[in-house]
Amino acid sequence: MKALAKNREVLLAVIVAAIVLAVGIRAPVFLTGASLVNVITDTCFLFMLTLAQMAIILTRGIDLSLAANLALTGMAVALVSRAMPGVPLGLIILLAIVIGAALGSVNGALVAFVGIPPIVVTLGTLAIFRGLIFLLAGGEWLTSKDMSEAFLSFPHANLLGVPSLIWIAGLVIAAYWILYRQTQFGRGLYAIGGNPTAARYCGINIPRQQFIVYTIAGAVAGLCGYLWVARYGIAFVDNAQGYELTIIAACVIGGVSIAGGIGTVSGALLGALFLGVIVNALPVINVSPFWQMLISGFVILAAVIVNARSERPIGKLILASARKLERKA
Amino acid sequence: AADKVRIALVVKALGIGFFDACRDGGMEAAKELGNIDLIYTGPTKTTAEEQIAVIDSLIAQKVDAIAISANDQDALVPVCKKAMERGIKVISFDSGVGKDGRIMHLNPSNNALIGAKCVQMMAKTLKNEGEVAILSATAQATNQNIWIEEMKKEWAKPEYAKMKLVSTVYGDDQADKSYRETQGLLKANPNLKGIIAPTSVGIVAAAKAVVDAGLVGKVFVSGLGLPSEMKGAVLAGATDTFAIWNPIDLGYSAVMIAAMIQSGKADGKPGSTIHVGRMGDIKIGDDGQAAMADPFTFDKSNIEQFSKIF
Amino acid sequence: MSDMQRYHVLDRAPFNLASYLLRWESILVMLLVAVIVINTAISPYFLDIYNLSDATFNFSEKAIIALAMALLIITREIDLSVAANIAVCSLVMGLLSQMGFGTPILVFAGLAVGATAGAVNGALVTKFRLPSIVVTIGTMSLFRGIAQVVLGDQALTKYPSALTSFGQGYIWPGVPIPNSFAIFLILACIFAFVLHRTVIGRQIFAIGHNPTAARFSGIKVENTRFWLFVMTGLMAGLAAVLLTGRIGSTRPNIALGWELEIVTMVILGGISIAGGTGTILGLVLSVFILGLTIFGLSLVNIPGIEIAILIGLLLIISIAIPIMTAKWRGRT
Amino acid sequence: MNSQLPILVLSGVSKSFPGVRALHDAKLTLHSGEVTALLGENGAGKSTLVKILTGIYRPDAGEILIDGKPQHFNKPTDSWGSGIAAIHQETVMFDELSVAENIFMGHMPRKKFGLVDWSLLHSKSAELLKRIEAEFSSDTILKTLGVAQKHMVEIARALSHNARIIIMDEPTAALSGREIDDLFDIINQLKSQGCAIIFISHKFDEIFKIADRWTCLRDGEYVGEGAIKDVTQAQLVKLMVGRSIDQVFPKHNVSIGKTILEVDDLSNATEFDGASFDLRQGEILGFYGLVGAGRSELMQALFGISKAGRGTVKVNGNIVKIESPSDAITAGIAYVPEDRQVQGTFQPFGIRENITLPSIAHHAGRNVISYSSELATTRKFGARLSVKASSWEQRLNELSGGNQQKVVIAKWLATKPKILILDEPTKGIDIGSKAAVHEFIGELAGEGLAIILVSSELPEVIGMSDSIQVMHEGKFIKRFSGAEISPEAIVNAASGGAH
Ligand SMILES: Nc1ncnc2c1ncn2[C@@H]1O[C@H](COP(=O)(O)OP(=O)(O)OP(=O)(O)O)[C@@H](O)[C@H]1O
Ligand SMILES: Nc1ncnc2c1ncn2[C@@H]1O[C@H](COP(=O)(O)OP(=O)(O)OP(=O)(O)O)[C@@H](O)[C@H]1O
Ligand SMILES: [Mg+2]
Ligand SMILES: [Mg+2]
Repeated sequence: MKALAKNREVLLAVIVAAIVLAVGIRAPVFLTGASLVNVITDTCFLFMLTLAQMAIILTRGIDLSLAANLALTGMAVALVSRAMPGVPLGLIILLAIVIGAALGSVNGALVAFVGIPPIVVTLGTLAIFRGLIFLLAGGEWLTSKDMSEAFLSFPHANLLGVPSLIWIAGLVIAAYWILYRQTQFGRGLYAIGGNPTAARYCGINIPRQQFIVYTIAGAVAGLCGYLWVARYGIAFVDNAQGYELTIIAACVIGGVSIAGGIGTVSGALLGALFLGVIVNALPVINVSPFWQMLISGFVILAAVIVNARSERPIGKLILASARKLERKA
Repeated sequence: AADKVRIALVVKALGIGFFDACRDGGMEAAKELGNIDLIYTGPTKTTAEEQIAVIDSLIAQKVDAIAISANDQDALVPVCKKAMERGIKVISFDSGVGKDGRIMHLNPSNNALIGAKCVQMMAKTLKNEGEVAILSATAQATNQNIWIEEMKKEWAKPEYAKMKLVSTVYGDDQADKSYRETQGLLKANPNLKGIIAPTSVGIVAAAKAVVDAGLVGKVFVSGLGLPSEMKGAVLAGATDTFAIWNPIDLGYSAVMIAAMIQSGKADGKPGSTIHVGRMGDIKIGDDGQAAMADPFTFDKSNIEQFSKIF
Repeated sequence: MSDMQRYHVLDRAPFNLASYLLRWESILVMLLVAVIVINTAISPYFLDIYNLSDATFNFSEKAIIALAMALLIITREIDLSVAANIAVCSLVMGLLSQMGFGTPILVFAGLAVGATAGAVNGALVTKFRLPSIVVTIGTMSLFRGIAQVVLGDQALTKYPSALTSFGQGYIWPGVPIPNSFAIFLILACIFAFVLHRTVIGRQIFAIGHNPTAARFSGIKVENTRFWLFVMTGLMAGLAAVLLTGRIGSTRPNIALGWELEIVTMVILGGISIAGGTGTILGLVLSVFILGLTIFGLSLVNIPGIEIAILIGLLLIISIAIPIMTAKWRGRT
Repeated sequence: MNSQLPILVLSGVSKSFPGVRALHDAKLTLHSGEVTALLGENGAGKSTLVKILTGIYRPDAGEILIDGKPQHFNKPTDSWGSGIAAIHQETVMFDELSVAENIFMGHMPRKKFGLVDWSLLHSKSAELLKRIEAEFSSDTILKTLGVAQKHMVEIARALSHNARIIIMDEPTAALSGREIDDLFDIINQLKSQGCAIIFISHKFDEIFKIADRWTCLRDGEYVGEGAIKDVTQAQLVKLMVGRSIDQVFPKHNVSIGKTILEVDDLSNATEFDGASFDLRQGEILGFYGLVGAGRSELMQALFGISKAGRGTVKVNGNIVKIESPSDAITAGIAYVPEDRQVQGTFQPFGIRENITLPSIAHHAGRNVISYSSELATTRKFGARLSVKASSWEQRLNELSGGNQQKVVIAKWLATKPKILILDEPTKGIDIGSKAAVHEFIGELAGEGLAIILVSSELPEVIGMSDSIQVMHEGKFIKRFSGAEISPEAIVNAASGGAH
């Protein structure tokens, strides 16, 4: 079974590589280092948010409000930066994380302590967060002129030749990897999703873990909120509109089970990379803009179908002959 | 307040800087006229369905006049007709409603002029030579498409023979999509020299992408944008010139015209003339459309001054 | 048998007022009354039969889809592609109309395309055993993508007047009931009857409670789900017919974002996203609550996005109340 | 032995759920080195007591003393801290995780910064697995194990707490012969190490084999306790049920009719091979085998849940194509599944809706369901199986496991089948109800129903069946009938030895 999961990830990796190469053949410029770094940089948001979402999906939850949280936090820090251009960057980033976490904790509290189904909670907060952006900024758009130089330049700053956005995403990925693989808390997430009753009998404090997971996801969304606004130089109501569905699609393509309890970091990252490559490649090979949506829908479906086929359960191996065959394979 | 005249200014969607400036103009007109209650409203998404719901609620409130910038020129006709049947005076501005759905339409400027202007600005910057791409908003935006049409007409002139249109892409008025589309343009067309973005979201994102790609001075972004949002791009050098009409004036004129027609001081019939306060007289063409003013160009010399206004 | 009477079992649980009042539908009725009272208080234009009838135009099409979506959600599935489906239906209608076909053909085409698109979803979900939330995120792009590829930056606007006057019309001259609203009411009765009184309805609930046990009980689970997807598609097709007629224009972004509004209607109606519970009455109440809240608040020109905040709050709070009360009652 | 201080004393414990009094003034005393059998009918409150002892439920009243000191359990970890561990009635397992993680979930060994110490985790797990003589490694993913092996993981988990009090809530319900013996070896080992053990089971042979003492509950109340050696089964049954039950396996003399079901060479790729048998009206054919012998899989293929690759099925002499359960129902076959939670019940439905679901078409003229017809059927079958409930509308999740099982049987009888397949029909149900079920099975056979009885409980199979088919690793070993039937021969065949 383990081998099978590995296989799926290898398959996905091969598909991603194949797409990159195919695009490279049509437009060699896509294969240059700078261009690939660009693709990775652009996908950094999806990497981070996919891992955050995965933690929630593992516990049989879902967060539809991540993109709205991102947009709201982004707007909030942009407003702060405009009001007080002198605020040091570190403080801005910290503020983004705190605001994001606070918004996430609202979801967490409603899911964990009140017991409302996650999809209902986050469908509600999705609308509320988006609305708050409008109220907060009075419908205004904030653009690069409203933000300080330091605020804007950070995502583009290079450290050892690698954009800081990639560094940050790397840190978040590492942190999530440790969480998922090396902590009892992380293993507990799989337990909660796999069998909630059993998890409770094992002394896992399910509400507490749910609360924390939503809060962390909020913090990551908040961090992405700042980075997003700084990178694209604009904060407005519709920032990252519809991105919540992209995040979920990335999770599922990466093999995270919507039913909870199954998913790996590498799979989720590959799922995100897959979508990142697609959206970045289509404009490069001059695909008519009208075709882009059709193609990405098609590609999502294809990926999910391929994924599901490799996941097919085999029957119980009761016959001795069947067990022998299995061992050989 | 009951005897005040209620005029609704309906925009494509709330939360767009351009329309907020229109509202300021509308307020100015309302104040000037004295007896006007201005309702500034619009949907959350730029879709016809939502705008129809907004108009329905205005009809229910029995407002006196509506000035609308439409998300879809055809889809709004039935509801606007219904409004007119119930005695509400309907005009459109900025982005028009089909002929049967309004008394007259106020173009911010002459469409042909806008299209020509976009091409001329780019030609001037590039000295008539090089590859150019267009970054539009959504593929459905009426005015965008008309302007792109007009640009292509201007482009056909011999002096632009060496300036080539290589691609048209759509950023859907979303910052990240516009940004990514621009990145795609830059990669797919290594010899690209210019990007024309006749949309205020697109132009900002395109300029940002050019700056981030380190292509300032090699690729120039032009088009239509708000000075306040474009100040950074102009100062950074990613944009040489861009244009826009004055949205304050546009909002002012729309409300003024609506008030004139509502009070019976003008009928808005094709061929007639309307006196529009400080903007002077505006003549309505035979197609029921009028043009407010020429687009105004901005560059390093005047950006500081105008970025404080709108 | 000897111990036939070993235990005394009542036919029904004794009547309990508190649990009756705490039923979801009772809460929704109270909410609806509150909405009407508040709206009447804040706007003199609210309680006007003509205004209210016009207001129904703006939610009837969504509500029609919500009826089918409710059944789907009860069986633990969801269809996020309904709005994109409308775009494809409307597209085909528009193309046929340009070719000169008449209204009956257009209506038929709209319904057929909708059902077909639903069948695509259903087939993907049931034949490949894929989670429907992901499948329909995919087909959402696919369907709207098709509309975009065909239409590009164009719009289709030539529709026969029979279609447009149907979409914009009332059931009878002078009677302020729009066609679309009347269709919704009729369908709501049919859906309620099917769900709550018939074999198939019972089976739909059983699937939602426990799909495996349903299969073991002889219910054709995948088959039923497939047809529910088709039904949802069909309702999207019907909504497309009404909407296209109402606005007389087809663009690729038609009905953009409706899927979440429809899901909100269903959830507020007390239909559990975890499957197995809910009533059509609850859904109908929720449709009225949402429709009247939006209409009432827009009468006093509260921006749509602020109304959206309120609806978000309404959704969370109204679902939280019964959960909290149950907890509180369990504790004492 | 009883001279020493009891290790655990539980007294005056009460617990109510909305509308149900699960426990009332219950008491229980445990001593080190002893196995105490906790007895009671379905719904008597045994599992509830276990959940109170493991900190999952908080009692409404009462006191728990360990070594004479009062305890307050608010969550499972509290009770672990006091040396209590449990194997619950519901499986407490994580299919996607490794064996080691399953054993130590909730109390994994940790190193610096709270990170999991994987090497210690695996070495400790390996040690535990060795102790119970398990043959799989600690990094195996759980879902690849069979039921018996999974059960060993649960035992290992209970042992991992180094507990002095170990609770086993119906640990043998999913086990058969050899595995039960293995389990008893482990229990004896624990006893000798001074552990106190609570053993819950509805099977008296096991209780008399392993337990030292007994405590009995009826309707949530304490009704007595004592030493096993001082009582007889009949006395215990009387205490539990409040009356005496004379005959456990009523063998009716039934005239066996014509052949109704013929199965020929039914096979599939991985689960069973060459299944051929026939069944006559009024006949009860027992199926015996060790857990995982493929009996359920065969029955499910017969019922149309899964596809058989090869072979034919004839009902009344006509070949029938069974591709889905509804085909099977149409052909007159009913299947009472072994896993009632997953395959049998609709928890939020009431009893009425559960019972009438597969036969719902009978209650619907022109598709519209008639409530009164449903109610009549529900009363009839509910009463006949003596379902204990407050009303017929009571939700299934509010019934005890045994009563849920009765509802599942009732729902299949309501389809009026010609062939009834019962897969572990009395798994987890108490002696009184079991007798009722057996009596009922006998009566049904008398009415001409052909019955297949799959059971891992040897006395039940032998007691009820006219003939017994034994399976081993998916293959048919031998069909025993009449005088051939003896426990030794059957067990020998089931472990693959009778070739
Ligand atoms: N969570 C619950 N909510 C409501 N009632 C419950 C709950 N858990 C148990 N009960 C009720 O409490 C009583 C005792 O149940 P319990 O599970 O302890 O019985 P048991 O003795 O373990 O029976 P069995 O032998 O069938 O497992 C039953 O009447 C049951 O219906
Ligand atoms: N591989 C498995 N994974 C999960 N649960 C299982 C597995 N095998 C069996 N079970 C569960 O364990 C119980 C006994 O199942 P199983 O069918 O293997 O035993 P059995 O009925 O005694 O054997 P069989 O019917 O195959 O001869 C059932 O509740 C079943 O659902
Ligand atoms: Mg129990
Ligand atoms: Mg079995």
